[in-house]
Amino acid sequence: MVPTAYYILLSAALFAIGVLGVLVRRNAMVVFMSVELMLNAANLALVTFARERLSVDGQVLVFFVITVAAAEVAVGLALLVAIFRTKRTADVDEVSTLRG
Amino acid sequence: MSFPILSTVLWLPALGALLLLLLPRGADELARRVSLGVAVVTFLISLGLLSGYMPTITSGATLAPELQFVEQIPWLPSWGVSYSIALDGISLWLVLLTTFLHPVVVLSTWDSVHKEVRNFQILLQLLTTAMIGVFVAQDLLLFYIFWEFTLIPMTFLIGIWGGANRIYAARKFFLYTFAGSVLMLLAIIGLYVLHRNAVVASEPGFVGSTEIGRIVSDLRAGRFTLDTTTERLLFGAFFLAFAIKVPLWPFHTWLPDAHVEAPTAGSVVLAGVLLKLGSYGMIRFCLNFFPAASLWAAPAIAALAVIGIVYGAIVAFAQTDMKKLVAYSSVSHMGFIVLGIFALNREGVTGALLQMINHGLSTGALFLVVGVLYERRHTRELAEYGGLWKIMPVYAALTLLIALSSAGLPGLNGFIGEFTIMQGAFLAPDLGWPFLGFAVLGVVLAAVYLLKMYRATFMGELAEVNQGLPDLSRRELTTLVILCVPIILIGLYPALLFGPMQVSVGEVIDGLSLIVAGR
Amino acid sequence: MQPIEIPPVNLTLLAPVLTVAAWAMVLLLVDVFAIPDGRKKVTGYLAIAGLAVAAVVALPLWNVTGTTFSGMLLLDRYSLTLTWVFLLVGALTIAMALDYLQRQGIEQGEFYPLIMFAVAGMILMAQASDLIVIFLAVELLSITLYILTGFAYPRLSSEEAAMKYLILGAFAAGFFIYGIALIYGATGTTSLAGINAYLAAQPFVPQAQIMLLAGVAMIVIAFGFKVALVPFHMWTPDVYEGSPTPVAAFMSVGTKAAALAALLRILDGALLPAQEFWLPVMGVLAALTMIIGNLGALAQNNVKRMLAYSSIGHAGYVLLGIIVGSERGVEAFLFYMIAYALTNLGAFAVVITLEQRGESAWRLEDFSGLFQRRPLLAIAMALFMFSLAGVPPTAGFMAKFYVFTAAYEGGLGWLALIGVLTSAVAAYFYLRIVLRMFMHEPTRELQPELNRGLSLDIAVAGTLILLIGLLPTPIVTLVERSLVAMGGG
Amino acid sequence: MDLALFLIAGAVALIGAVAMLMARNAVHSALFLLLNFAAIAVLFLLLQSPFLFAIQLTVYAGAIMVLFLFVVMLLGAEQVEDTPDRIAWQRPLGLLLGLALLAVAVIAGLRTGTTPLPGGEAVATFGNPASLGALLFTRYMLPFQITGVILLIAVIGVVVLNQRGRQSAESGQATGD
Amino acid sequence: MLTWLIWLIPLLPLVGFLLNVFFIRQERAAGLVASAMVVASFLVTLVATFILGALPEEERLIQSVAWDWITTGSLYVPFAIMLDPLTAVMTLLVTGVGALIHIYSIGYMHGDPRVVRYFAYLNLFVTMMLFLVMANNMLLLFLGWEGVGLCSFLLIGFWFERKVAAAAAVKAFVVNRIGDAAFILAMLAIFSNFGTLNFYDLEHQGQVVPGFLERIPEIAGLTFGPAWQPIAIATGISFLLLIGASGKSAQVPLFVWLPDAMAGPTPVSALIHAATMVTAGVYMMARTEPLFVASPTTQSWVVWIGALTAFIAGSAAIAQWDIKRVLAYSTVSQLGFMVAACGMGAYVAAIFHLLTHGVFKALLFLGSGSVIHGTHETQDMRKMGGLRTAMPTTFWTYVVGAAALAGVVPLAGFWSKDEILAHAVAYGYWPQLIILFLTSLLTAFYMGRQVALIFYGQQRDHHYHAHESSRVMTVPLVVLAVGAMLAGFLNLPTLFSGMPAAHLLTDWLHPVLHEEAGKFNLMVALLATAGAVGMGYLGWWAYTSNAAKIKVGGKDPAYHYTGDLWDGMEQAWYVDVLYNTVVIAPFRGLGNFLARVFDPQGIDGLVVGVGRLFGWIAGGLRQLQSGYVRTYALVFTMGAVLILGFMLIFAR
Repeated sequence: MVPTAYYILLSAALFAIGVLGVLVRRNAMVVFMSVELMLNAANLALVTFARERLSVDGQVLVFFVITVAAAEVAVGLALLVAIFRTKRTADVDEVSTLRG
Repeated sequence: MSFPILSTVLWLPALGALLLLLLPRGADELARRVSLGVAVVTFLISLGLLSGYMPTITSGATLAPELQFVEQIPWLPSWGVSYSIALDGISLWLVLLTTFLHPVVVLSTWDSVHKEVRNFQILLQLLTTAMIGVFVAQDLLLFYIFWEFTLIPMTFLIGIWGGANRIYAARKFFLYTFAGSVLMLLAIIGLYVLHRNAVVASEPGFVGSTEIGRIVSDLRAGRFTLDTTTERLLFGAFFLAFAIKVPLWPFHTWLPDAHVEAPTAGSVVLAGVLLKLGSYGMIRFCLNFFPAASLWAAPAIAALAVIGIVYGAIVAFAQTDMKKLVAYSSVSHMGFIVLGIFALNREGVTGALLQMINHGLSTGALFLVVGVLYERRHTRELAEYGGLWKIMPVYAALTLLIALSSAGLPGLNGFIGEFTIMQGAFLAPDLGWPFLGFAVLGVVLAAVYLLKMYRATFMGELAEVNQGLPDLSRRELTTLVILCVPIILIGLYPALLFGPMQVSVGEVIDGLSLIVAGR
Repeated sequence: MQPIEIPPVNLTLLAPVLTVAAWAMVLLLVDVFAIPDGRKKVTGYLAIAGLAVAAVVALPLWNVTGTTFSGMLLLDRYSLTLTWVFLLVGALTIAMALDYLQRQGIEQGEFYPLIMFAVAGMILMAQASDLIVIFLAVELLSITLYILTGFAYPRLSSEEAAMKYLILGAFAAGFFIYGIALIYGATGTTSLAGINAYLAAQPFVPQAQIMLLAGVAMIVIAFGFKVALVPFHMWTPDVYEGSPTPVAAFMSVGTKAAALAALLRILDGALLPAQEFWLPVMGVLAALTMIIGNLGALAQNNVKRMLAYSSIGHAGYVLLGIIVGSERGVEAFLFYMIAYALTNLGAFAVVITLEQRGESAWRLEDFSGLFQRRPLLAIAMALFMFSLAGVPPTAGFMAKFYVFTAAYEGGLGWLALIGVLTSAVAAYFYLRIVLRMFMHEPTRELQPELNRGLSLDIAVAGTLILLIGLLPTPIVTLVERSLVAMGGG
Repeated sequence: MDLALFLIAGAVALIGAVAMLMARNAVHSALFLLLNFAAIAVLFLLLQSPFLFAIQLTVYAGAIMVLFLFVVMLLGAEQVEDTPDRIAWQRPLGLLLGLALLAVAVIAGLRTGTTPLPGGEAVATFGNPASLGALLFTRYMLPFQITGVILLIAVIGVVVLNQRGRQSAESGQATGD
Repeated sequence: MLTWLIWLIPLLPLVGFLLNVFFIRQERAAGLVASAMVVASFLVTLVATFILGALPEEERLIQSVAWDWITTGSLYVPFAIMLDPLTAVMTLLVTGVGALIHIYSIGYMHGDPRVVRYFAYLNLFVTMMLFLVMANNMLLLFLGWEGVGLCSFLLIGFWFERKVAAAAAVKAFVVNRIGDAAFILAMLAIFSNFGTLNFYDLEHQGQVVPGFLERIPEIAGLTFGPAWQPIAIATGISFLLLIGASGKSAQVPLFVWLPDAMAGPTPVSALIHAATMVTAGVYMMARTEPLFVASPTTQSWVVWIGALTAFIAGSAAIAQWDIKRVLAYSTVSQLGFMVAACGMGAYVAAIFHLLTHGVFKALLFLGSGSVIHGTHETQDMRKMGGLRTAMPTTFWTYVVGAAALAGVVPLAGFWSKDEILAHAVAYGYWPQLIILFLTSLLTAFYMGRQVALIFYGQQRDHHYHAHESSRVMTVPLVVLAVGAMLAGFLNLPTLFSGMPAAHLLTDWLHPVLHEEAGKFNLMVALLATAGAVGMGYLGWWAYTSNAAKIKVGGKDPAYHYTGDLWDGMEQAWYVDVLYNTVVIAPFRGLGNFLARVFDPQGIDGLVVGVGRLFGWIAGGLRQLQSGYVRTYALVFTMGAVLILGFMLIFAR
């Protein structure tokens, strides 16, 4: 069997990549994708622990996470579309009038 | 429960403020009269305090109970906080000073306040309640609330009715003093918690108490002890707040700004009473709660006080603006008061208390005096005046009297206080000669700067522009004369004031001497 | 295949949240079908009514304590008190929005149900006793807020704010869920009681609990975002500035209170045995929050942003009550939240009165001479500012006194010290507004608009602040009673 | 066998993630992310959660990613990063932080030790849809309901956020007339 | 009876003061009331003195407490006055001379618009002076001490429109304050060491309040502590008192205010700055004599200061043109004599000289006032000359006064000065004796010069028409002239013991000062008389024969011989200049530096700087708030990494 730690490390790596994506990418779409990646990494961890403990709770949690992720993405994309209409850009750096 | 006379005195001005609130905004004259009425009634009732307090003094010089007119109503019972007010010999005269100056100040607004009169009166009344509250509160939290609340009306008085740079001055006043007192809040909390933790050991179920008397008695009885470091830290926090309020050198820089910009009435209250809150706090809290730390810090504080005496005097001398001059003279005089307090003996502390009253009367009167000229010419530059003695003889005479009282001429009030303070400092084992040398220099310099001011305004040739200045109006005359009466009275018969102080100050000093004995 | 047996559910314990959520759903329909455009205020009134009903419904629950939904939800006095706070916050927010939306031309009936949903989310956060419920409640609240933030359509800043909030919110959610995963991995449960039991079962050895600690850290980070603790605070000023002012007000008090309420349950309920780990972390966060929040406000000329920074600073103060982990601390937290909620709502309400259609009036200069135009408004604002600064005799002072006492008692004297020092710094910018209003001449013509809803808000807030400041006993008693039978772990 | 599968799927997941990060074109990113999701789904399968495997593929790959692609295409926002980066200094810092996060994970992992998954075979029903469903409707009844509300709100949100665009357009026309 | 009677003495003038301040608006009434009150006070004093004299010697101390003044802690000071022989002498002088000067003032101040105020001040002055001399404790003495200072300020600055007068008034008060500061310190020290400020034991409310003068022997006999301690205490206190006396009695180095004080009305100069106030220092030293006697160190200082003052002022008097400045420097010089006498232990001689000087110097001042009055406010002697025909009464009385001052037998000055010189010889104060002797020669010289300049030769300036003063002014002159002739017989030396009232003063003061009557020294007497007559004649001769050389605004003929030395004398050896450069200018500089630089920029700069610092940090934080959501995420992540990093450290 593959040790739990391998999975967790993998999930951590994915999480880190997701974080990195938020930090360096300017395309709002890609930023959203990176967030999704983070959530997925968490899901992987949850499932791993569920398997380790042989309790299904972890898997149920994943179910909720996915739902929430979907809801967030939906709102996010709606917002993006709304912004795009006036501002014609999906570059998050362009949306920076509020500052100081 | 008998008639709560102390609460009446305390809250009457606040009620007066409410009453004023009901008046229409434009009714200036009416507002002034109502305000004056409230002030006079407050003062008259407060005289009841005096007559109520005194008999026990005359019956047996040392047997008077320390606290009188005690009123105690639970306020936050689960914390042991109560609405607890009372008078003792330390606060008696300060309360009377406040109520005495109150009508005087209101009277002076006829001439010095011309816009938003009603609101001015409201703030004045609120301020009075807050200041009385500080003096009578026997509960730490209550004390702190009154203490901080004084800032608000005063800030507005300076900021709305002040001179050209009023907003800066108001801001500085508020922030400086506020910053000073936040640490005190922490110290109050610390004291409260430490006290509760200490007492709960012997008294299970004790919820804590912010009652000043309770904490002091526990400290004296040894039920509640503070280790040296803690005591010094707490002392420092309290002291800083008071030192800024006093203001002790080098925390004084807010004072000239505040005074110069404040309207006359504001300056009078500020100098007359507000500064006393600090020195009062030093006696009531620093000495009572932290005797050992007070002893420890006394030489250093006395040194600051003495520096303040001389420094304030020198800087006052160099001023060309009358109000600034008087403001810096306050720094000098308040230095005397702090010196007296930290002489840590009866002579010093009673002298300081008396000097608080004196300073309130004299410096308050000096600000009124400056205000008189300011209202006529709208300048306070010394160079603008000269020779006024000729056309304003009554004014000149009263000014001279007041200036001399401030300079400490024997026979007037200032001297008694200064002398007693210096005697106290001389008798204090930790102070003595070097301090006295400088303090006495302050006495000399007081004459120098006050006479400089007097000479520049009243002597010499009368300038063309000042030819037509009228002498004091009836109202101005009344205001100043009212102040001059106690100035002379105290100078000749200070025993009247000293009497009631003895027991209360004695208690404080006894607390200190316990420490000295243990040292 | 076995039939699924649905466990018994005690809906009584859920009554407030059910009322709010159900009312909101019904209101959505009513709004769409029964209320014509331009008269959407009716929806608002109905929403307020719903919140009031919920508050009444909650009344008989005062003496009820219990869990339901397999222990995922907990009703106790603590949550009930908070529930009332949230309901009040919601109602006051709606009251101030009624006219605002119309004036800004962004009136849409959905606004009010959304606020109600948010309130429901907050109540859930206070009642939740399982990490997953907390997570979902947070998301419920957050998604609602994303929408509400982006509500002021023609203003791009509103959408920008929503976007920033959403990106960072989702980012934080990632941390949150990862933290839950790690805790689940370490303890095998997500229930607060379960986690507590796990920790209580053995002596706490940090070396053996890295996974749990990492999870705690991640959750702390996520909550740090929600509560706007430094350094997770940076969204706050931008989002507050961009969002419609009532929403900013709502967020500044409601979200904060809800998130802190849940955080309190997690830290003081479930993770108390691990306090030695999270206390230094939270302590430093609290210190940084107090310092940076207040310093940030110092440089602001934009009052709305200033209030945002100030809300950051205040989060730091409240945090003291939470992390100290004592009863007094929890009381202090509740008291502070009540005082702060009233004060901040009032302050924002005043800001709203100055906002005209199409232009923001948030510059400090816009407050100049307010006293001459609207004396009462200025006095109320001054009261709010003094309360925020912690000057007696206002509720804000008593609240500060409460938390600092709690902190000092709990051995967090150094944080109390930072607290008092930063509140001295904070006095500067609060005072600035006061001075502006009373002592400066007006710089431009700006007629504040005061309607019924706002007046009500300001009057209620002002009166209560003063009352609590002078007679804190009822509230103190309330928060003290709130602790009786507080469960959660 | 398991290990090999894990390594392959893991590698694919990582490659997908990194590629998503690197891709200049948002559409490519989406596709790489899809690859990553798929790989994770495989891992789910390895971890005996077939139901989640299915969900992952349908909801993520099928719904969310399509939504992404749709929006990207709709907005034509494939390449928005042609302009120079105004805060380029952030890139190395971000990388550093990412690495730091990873390092923390590795160190923490090493500390915890590499406990293998429990050797015992899971019961056959472990992770099957039925058991999940059962839990969902019993223990997780409340969260389940909440997710429902969340989705409802999301719907409202989408409507609110895009409906008034139309409204204002209309009103704009009205005022324009 | 005496206990209440003596209260009348100071209270009568006080009543006059109050009446004048509050009720009287008329010149005539003011003068009459004021004079009447002082005269009444004088009469009461006489009565009291006679009653006192009737008592046995050891009971000649009447004390009367009005009320408790300061009572706090250990500090107890009654508001109480006393009458003893020394006080009686001083009181008689004050009220007697005071009454004459009041009467004189009616004429002198006639027509002045503020004359009511003038009399009020004068009455107040007498009150304060009486409190000074009658006080039974240091503190009340100090009240009078500063009170007379105040009146001096008011009267010097009476014509406050004149810048010179205003400056002189302030200068007088301030310089006096320096002395007063030392006085305060002395009082503090006295109280700290003796526990009381009363001079003598006082029975009050059944308790005995000790007097410190009677405890000095106890201190001197202290057995514990190092042997120098009691002496050190006495030295410290008496030295401080000496400084105090230097201020009030215009001794080196604090004498500079007195010549300037002549800016006031001339009767004021006579009363305050010659006869009474300035002698307060001498009185005080006599009163606290046991303290001084206990400290040889201080005593030697006292002698030297007195002698130096006498000489410096005497030499300065020679070179003055202003009629009053001559007299002012002369006063300083004579005060130096008194102080020196005190230092030598000849307290009775000092008091004696004080008395006689009070009389003849008042006479001289009033005479000069008469001259000034008669010459329409002319004070520059270069504008005078030949006035003896125009104002004969003034001339003759003036000559009497001048001769008395110069020490011509048998006028008052001779006897008192001679007693001092004889004492110096008897106790071997040789260097001081020589200085004092030289000074007495100078005295005779400048008086001769003055008489010559004023009354002889031709009137050098004709802008005025000289005339004799009115009766109300000349009568006091005559009375004082008689006094100047007779006062010396109050205290004849032992040689004349057979005569009536020989060494009357010494005997009278014996209960207080415990001195034996002075011996007559023929050698000294002869030398002094010869010197006085000789130098007086020389001065007269030099300035009558050179009268033609004296021009209005011109130099003195003697300048031709002495050169710059004359300038030095005219400037009183540049002491004022020294003060200006060493004290006043640096003080102003310091004040300006502190007020304009250090306070606003140093201290306040620090305060404001703290505020600025916060603002600066806040500005920096604002920069970080860049508006880029990615930056926010970056900071977020940083925080996260730090927390996780801490976790690793924590779980190590």
